[in-house]
Amino acid sequence: MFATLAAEAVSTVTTVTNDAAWFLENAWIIPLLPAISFALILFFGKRMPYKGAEIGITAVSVSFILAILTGVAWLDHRDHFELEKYGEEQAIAVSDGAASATDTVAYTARFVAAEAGEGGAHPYVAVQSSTQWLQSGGIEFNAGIMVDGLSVMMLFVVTFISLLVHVYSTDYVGGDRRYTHFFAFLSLFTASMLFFVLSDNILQMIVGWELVGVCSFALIGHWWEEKPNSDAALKAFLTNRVGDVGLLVGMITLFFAAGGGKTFDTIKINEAVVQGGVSHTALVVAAACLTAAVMSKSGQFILHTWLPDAMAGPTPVSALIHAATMVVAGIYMVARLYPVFWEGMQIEGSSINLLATVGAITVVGAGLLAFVQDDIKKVLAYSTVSQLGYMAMALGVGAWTAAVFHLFTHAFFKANLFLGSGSVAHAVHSFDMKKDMGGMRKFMPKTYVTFVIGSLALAGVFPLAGFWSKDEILVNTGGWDLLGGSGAAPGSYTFHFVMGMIGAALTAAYMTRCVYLTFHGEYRGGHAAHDDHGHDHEEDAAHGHHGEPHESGPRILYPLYILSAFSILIGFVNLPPGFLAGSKKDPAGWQERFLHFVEPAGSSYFPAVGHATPSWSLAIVASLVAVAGAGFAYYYYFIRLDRLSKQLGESLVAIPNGITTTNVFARAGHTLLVNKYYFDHLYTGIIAGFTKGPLARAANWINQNVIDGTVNKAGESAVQAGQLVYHKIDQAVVDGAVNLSGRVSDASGEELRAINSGKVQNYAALMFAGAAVLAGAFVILLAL
Amino acid sequence: MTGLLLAEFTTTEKWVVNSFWGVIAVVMVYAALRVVTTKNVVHAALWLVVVLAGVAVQFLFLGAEFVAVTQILVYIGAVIVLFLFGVMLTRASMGDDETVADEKRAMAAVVGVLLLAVMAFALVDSFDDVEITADGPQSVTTVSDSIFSQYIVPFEAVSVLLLAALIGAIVVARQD
Amino acid sequence: MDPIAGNDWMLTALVFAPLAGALVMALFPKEEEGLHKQLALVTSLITLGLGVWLLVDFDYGSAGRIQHWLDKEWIEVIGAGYTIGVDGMSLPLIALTVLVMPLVFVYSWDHIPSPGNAKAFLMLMLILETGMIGTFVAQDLILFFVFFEVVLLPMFFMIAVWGGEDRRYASLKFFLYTLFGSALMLLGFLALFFLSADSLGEHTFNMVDLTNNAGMGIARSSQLLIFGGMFLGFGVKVPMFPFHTWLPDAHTQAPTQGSVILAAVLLKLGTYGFIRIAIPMLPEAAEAWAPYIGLLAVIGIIYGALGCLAQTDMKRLIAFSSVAHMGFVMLGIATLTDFGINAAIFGMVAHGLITGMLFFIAGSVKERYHTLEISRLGGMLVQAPHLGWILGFTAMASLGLPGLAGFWGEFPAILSAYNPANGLAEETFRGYMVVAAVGTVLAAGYLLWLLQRTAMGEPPEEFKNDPEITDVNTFEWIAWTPLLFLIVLFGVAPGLIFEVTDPAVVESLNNCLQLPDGCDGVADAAQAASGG
Amino acid sequence: MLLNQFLLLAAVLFCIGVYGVLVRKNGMLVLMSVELILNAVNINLVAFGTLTDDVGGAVFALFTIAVAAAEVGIGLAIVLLMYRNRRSIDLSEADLLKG
Repeated sequence: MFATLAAEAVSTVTTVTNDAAWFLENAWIIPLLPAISFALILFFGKRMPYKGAEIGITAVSVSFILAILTGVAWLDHRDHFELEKYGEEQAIAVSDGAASATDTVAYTARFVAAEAGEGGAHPYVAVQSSTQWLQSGGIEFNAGIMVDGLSVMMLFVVTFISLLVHVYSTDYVGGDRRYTHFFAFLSLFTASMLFFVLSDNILQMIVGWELVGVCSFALIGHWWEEKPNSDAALKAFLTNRVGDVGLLVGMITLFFAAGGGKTFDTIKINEAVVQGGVSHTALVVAAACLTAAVMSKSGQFILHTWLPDAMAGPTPVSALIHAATMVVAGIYMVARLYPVFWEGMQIEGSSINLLATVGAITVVGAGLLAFVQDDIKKVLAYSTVSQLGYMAMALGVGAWTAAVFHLFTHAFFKANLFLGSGSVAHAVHSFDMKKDMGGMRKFMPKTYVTFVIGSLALAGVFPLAGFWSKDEILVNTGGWDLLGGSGAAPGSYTFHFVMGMIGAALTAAYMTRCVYLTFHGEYRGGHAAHDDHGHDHEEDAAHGHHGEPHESGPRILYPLYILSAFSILIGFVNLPPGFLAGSKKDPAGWQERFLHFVEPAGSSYFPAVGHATPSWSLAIVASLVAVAGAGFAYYYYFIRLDRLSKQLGESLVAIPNGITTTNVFARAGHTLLVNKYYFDHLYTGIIAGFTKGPLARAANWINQNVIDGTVNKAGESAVQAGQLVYHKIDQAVVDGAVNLSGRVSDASGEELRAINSGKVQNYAALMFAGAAVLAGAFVILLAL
Repeated sequence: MTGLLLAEFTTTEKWVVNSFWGVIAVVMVYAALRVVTTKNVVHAALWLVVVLAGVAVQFLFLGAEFVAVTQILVYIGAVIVLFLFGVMLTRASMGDDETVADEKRAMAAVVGVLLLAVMAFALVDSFDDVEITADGPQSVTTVSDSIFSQYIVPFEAVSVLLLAALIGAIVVARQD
Repeated sequence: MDPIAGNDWMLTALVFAPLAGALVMALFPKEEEGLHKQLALVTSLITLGLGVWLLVDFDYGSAGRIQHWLDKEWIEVIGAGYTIGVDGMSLPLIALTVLVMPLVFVYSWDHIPSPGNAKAFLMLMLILETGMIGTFVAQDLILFFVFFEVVLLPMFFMIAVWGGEDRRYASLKFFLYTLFGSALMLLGFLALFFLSADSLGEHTFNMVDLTNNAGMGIARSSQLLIFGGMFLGFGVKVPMFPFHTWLPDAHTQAPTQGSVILAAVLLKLGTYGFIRIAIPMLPEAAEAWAPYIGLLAVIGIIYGALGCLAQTDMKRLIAFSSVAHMGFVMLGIATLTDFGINAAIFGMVAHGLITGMLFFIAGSVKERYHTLEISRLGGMLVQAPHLGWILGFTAMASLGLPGLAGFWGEFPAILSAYNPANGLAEETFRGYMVVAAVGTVLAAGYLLWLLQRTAMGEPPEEFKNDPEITDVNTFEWIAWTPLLFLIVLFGVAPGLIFEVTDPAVVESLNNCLQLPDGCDGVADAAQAASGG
Repeated sequence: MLLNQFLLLAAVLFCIGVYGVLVRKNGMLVLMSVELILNAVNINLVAFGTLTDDVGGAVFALFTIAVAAAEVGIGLAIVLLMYRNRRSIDLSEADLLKG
């Protein structure tokens, strides 16, 4: 049903705008609109009836519509590609259709063959239009846009979620003093993200990359009155800047090494790399540096510390920037410059590489950390870091489509979760699950439903989006066929496969914990008045409803509904082949649509990426693992703790929760004494708690002290070095030398003063003596 | 008449002239030393008279009798008288003017001797055997011709200078 | 290429208009401050008008050739001619000077520093303007040197009379330090004058001939010495790493207007000297010196950044930040590639606009809070939101945010460091490139730390409800909007400057630097060939 | 007669004059020593004049005498003034120009 509807939509639209190419060439309007809205809001926002929000929303919605039209135009372009319409020079990446059908990659060949069935395979051609930006020292810098499957997908995601977040924020940020300011920067962010997504050369990527960083700085620090917020904003920006060093160096290496040297153009660089014209060392250096940039921007393990702190910003910001769009910029960049990583990291055929390993570690590390958090947004933040780890791992193991598809689905359900948590926090005025939430199911049933859908999608339960994308990644790690699965993935990354599986289990577990603590048990937040570190917007407190929290307004709920619908349905966009074998009428009809439209398979600027054949056995095992994780957490929380808290009569918070406190020996001793009965509970705590408790806290400790510590220490040591250098070297040595010369001349001046004694005779004597000596010298010299 | 007297000088034997010159020289040097060392200011002035007279005689030896006469007239006549007036007016330490501290004198003496040595060496080195013959006194006419022909400008300048000095002295020394 | 003779008087008018204005002001008594301010502003506006006319009249097609060429007798006996001309390299800098000065005069409408006496203060600034434009326009070494020194005196008096607490020390140090440098520079000029006589046929100070001669006929060893002298002279002015200690003192003690002019234009005299005199005239020595200049530049970047992190005074922090920025400019110059030097010139203009703006803000903060102690400041965004946001905007521009002018000064410099001129060692310059990239992080560090401590957070008790903390007033708006607009304009369309400077830079570098293996031994070979 | 005789004599007188200037504290005596120096110079002038048979030497000597006279006049006036202001003409006290 859905497929036919989409097909009609495609045909009707293309007939209407027969020249679909117009959308592809003029996609640059999409980023321009929010940029203009930013300027308008900045100058006229205050005076508008809705204080600037309406400018923002109209701009983003128009961009959204344009994005859809560009998407449709791309679908048409991809399927009915006519060479003459685009002319030779534009069709840069025309390939002869039949992909390099190496027999080993049976799957791709089969697919292409099926494709051929529809009147000749259609080459994948990116539409690029660029103008000269500046020319310096004989080097051309041009700025332009490049529209292909990847950018169209990103356009859709960014504009869609930005629109929802705009609507959501009108209610959420309602009474805030800097309401207009917030919307101005939201538009600027959307504009710079779209600018980044559409850029056709790496210089533009750098520009977009940093602009997005600045907007996140401004939005995280929205309530900059409190120091922790501005600290978080500063930390976010500085960590991104650290990554930017890698970005700069990487891009410069590419600029000189690739594309016959001296070109920023992405397609030329990729083609040069694919044709093998670039020196391997340059590629390794570039890939390593760009991975560093990814690690900082997409919160991979070593430089991820800023992402949880970035939760200090308003929730819509977290939803838009730190879940759906900005953090995936790193992943997008890797996807865009995939040949560089494909060659640089020798993804094909090897079993380990930097990008994949970093991704894998992040998956498990962040998963564990999510367990220990009390703040609902921090849990979601760590889960985002973990999912980004998935995407990075997918890219690392060669599963390009799986990573991009996971990025696509993740954006929806993670945004859904964040907005859901925002709606709960909005009602309770705090983000602390332990103290102020619990039992919200009764007060906010709608948010509860959407939140559960989001969690299930994230955990990867069967019909929902998460299942399809995560499963795709796990298959493509190639680890499964070693354990008896089937299908040849590019590399055999068993270690990453195992980490992926653990990650899946952890995700399910901590999401269940989060759902329980927030929505189940009894409401702990009676005393809603005190919200210690919650963001108390002045006006908001005014109309604060102290009694029972109630469901949020429509402007918050409708985005949640839409996102939940997407979380459910979006998975079907990329069904693995053979899944809908049933419908004879359209055997290949609705399979691999995402792969077909997005992956530039067979184009000249994309390496021949193998696809593992999705295997049923893996799908079942993966979901079983997820269900096990969820079940275990469910058992622990929903049954043990629930009954315990009912039995003991206090709310969950009062009783010392076995997981997070038993391992602090001092308190453990105390609790043990208080209620002997508690003892057997401790056993289950030890068995269940061990894997979650100390490991997570150790990870957290490492994370907070070791990594975060080093980051802070680096900052402090820089300051100390600054003090040392400034006081010791600058003032004492360099400046000292200068002052010394001043003092020396002054002192010698002092001695000479005595000669000027005022007595005339002395002068006469000196004069004559001088004359005598001179005459003498003169005479002697003459005599010689 | 003096021209004749001087002409007489030149023709007598060389050694007589030299010995006579030597006496004059010694007297002059002694007088000069006395000028600079005597305690009494008036004595110093008088010794100065002796030196100036000696110089006049030297001029005669050199045949410039007009200069000698001017020397006696102007220098001894006017300058010494002025000095005496000065001494009288200042009624300063007539008798007890002693010189500056000893080590200063030693230093000054050293400077003087050093200067003398250098000059003597230079003179001896370059003019050791130059003969000088006062072959006839320069008559006043040649001197006056040259003054009013070649050196007319300096002559006028000196006249102006003297006038200025005159007025200056009056202005400086005025009582009010 | 041979210069194009334009109408004779325009360039001279441009140079001496401010001086004429100053003389006219001298006629009026000190009391009518209002009249003096108007006169000063009108003079600078006339100069701006002439400057704009020069921009319009400039033949962009042949930006490489020197235009409005004028070669008159000046000091016949030493062969120094009154030769002036403009080309792609000096045009942006003249435009910057001619633009900044009226803004400074508008700003000083109600911001005359402590001892008052507006007449002398404004006249000094006008003389300063003449000196600056003269330096950029001079095409004769002696004329260049004269204007180079003329600039020194008014700035010395501005710091010494209208400065902060220990202004005497600062002004004296500034004066002596720069004088010491320029003395050595003069030695360099004279050596050049004498040594390039045999290959040029006659002694000349004319820059065009000396550039065309490009150091031929001068032995490599003496070229190195001459370049060393010039390096010291210009290095002190830039300021390069070891010679920078005068800058923080001068800036902290100088009045706001003094700091703005010092930062916006005076620092550029040094770098302009490098690209106009030192490198084109002594390419072989430049190539030998380049790695060391690069090293000092890179140290300057890190050292400046570390200096900033250690500062407690806002103005001193900005001063150290301009040491870091000029480090980037010098790195661009050290690569000796046309791409690098284009980046350097752009960096100069961008730094002029941005740091000029920062000093304006620092001046206004001092005006309101009467202190620049960062620890005592705070909550500016609450009390004076516009001032706070402008500080935020300029800090972003200063740390090199793309889309603003700062980025196009730093990024191309780092990019050009990747492959320097043919004769230079690529590995060392790539090392410099990485360190410079790290420098950008430190830059972000100290600027945002400053922004957080001064603009964000709650206003401290001391200034909680202090009526004096007003937001930006009209004069400040008039003075600042052109700068802010230009920062954005050059950020979005950097081509405006690159197109103008590119031909001129290519022209100045087409000497032995373009040979495949650089200039090593070129002078000696030529010497051997001609000398025999 | 040898030219050197006169020149040596002049030199001796000159040095004694210098010694006198350096040593004497009394203003008058210093002036006298200056006179000595001038006379020494005159001897030289006339000596060389006669050596070269050029009357210039003598003429110049005359001019020197004139100048010397003027100089003594002024010198004495100054000494008188000093005496009137300070009651003493001891040069060592007059060190107002002390650096």
